[in-house]
Amino acid sequence: MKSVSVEYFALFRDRAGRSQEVVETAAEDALTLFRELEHRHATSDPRGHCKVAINGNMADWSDAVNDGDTVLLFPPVAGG
Amino acid sequence: MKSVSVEYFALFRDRAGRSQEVVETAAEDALTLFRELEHRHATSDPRGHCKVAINGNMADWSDAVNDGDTVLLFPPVAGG
Amino acid sequence: MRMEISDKPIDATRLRLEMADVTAGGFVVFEGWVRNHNEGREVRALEYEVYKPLAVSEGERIITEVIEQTGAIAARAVHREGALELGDSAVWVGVVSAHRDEAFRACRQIIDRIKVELPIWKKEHYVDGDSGWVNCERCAKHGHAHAHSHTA
Amino acid sequence: MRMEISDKPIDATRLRLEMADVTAGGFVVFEGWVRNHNEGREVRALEYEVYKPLAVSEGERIITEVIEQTGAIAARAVHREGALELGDSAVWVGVVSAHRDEAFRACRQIIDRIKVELPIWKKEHYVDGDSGWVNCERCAKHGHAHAHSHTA
Repeated sequence: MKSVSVEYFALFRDRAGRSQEVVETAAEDALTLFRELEHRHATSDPRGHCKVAINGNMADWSDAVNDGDTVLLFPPVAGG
Repeated sequence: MKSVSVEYFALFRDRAGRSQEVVETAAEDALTLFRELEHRHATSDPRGHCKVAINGNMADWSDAVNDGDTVLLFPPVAGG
Repeated sequence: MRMEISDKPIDATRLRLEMADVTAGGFVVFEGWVRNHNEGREVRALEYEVYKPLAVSEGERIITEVIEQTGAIAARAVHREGALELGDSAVWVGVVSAHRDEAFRACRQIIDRIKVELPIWKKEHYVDGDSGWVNCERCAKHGHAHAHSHTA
Repeated sequence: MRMEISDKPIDATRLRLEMADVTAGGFVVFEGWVRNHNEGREVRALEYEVYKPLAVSEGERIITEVIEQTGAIAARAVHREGALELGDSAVWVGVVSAHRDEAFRACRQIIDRIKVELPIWKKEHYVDGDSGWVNCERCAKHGHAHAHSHTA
């Protein structure tokens, strides 16, 4: 098991009732971690419209999640 | 023969050495009149890039020219 | 920085002056204004949440890529964060170029990409008292107890 | 009037404020600036000759047609006449619309048509002392004693 800091934004934060938490996970990649946290963000599949950043950089859902990482979960964006 | 007031603009005025003159002509249409005045504006064929206005409105080169008309001869435009 | 996130009103006059360039023949600006309706609902105000570090770095990347692809001379963009009122400018994108075609294309590409690539979220407050995150329904395919409602 | 010919500097700040509209979500502006070079020659200044009655009426017609075709909410254009210096704004076109696509398309169509349909002529003054009407060579296919020269 690894320890990962997860941050929720906008709609995800409202749904999760928190902006940040540390989770213990065995997830190998961001997509698996996202699905483990469905009880927080209430979204079954992030691909297409949601985004993820790991340790300050935009990432792919297939990117590895390592012990100590900070993972930012972004619901669909709507700038402009 | 009819009497037509002709006005020259920009390059045409510079070439003609005048901004306006009254000409006596038998020309039936604007294109024929334009060609009769080639010694003024130095352009053999106006179609495509030059424009003509008759009595205050944009006109076609095939439009009739009548006694007393005012004909404005516009070299290729370059706004903007 | 060519990409700016601001919690103050956008000063279009100052931005225009700062882009002045005697080698440039064309200047195209896009502004997105807060309007009083969206998808059939009356809007009273809105707020933007921005994850600033990545909004700025992704915005810089977009501007660099678009300038390279279009041949424009320079481009800048400003996006608001926080609370906005009707009529406020939410986003400003300006591009200067030698000829107008590059400026039109670059400005359009930058605003199109800002809207879908930057971590920015918009919450609308409606005249009927309801509020909601815009476009979130694209992601949330199934219902959830905490989900807000778009209908009052 | 939505089409204006002006012998005074274009006041982009005032024009922008006058187009404010809380039903509009997108605002696109094009400005044409006097640049210091054209077709390989160093430009010092330029002047526009405008046949005002038809420039205004044709401009109004263009704006009406483009608004109809694109569905934009409103559009305005201002073109300078007389002497201009480097960096001056020679033309300003602003369009507001519900969504950005109409505003971009309408603004582009209006400036494209202003450049080829209005009776406006541009004379460039070059750093080398020469001057010439821009684009006249498209019309004048043969030489003439009175023809100006584009090369010094």
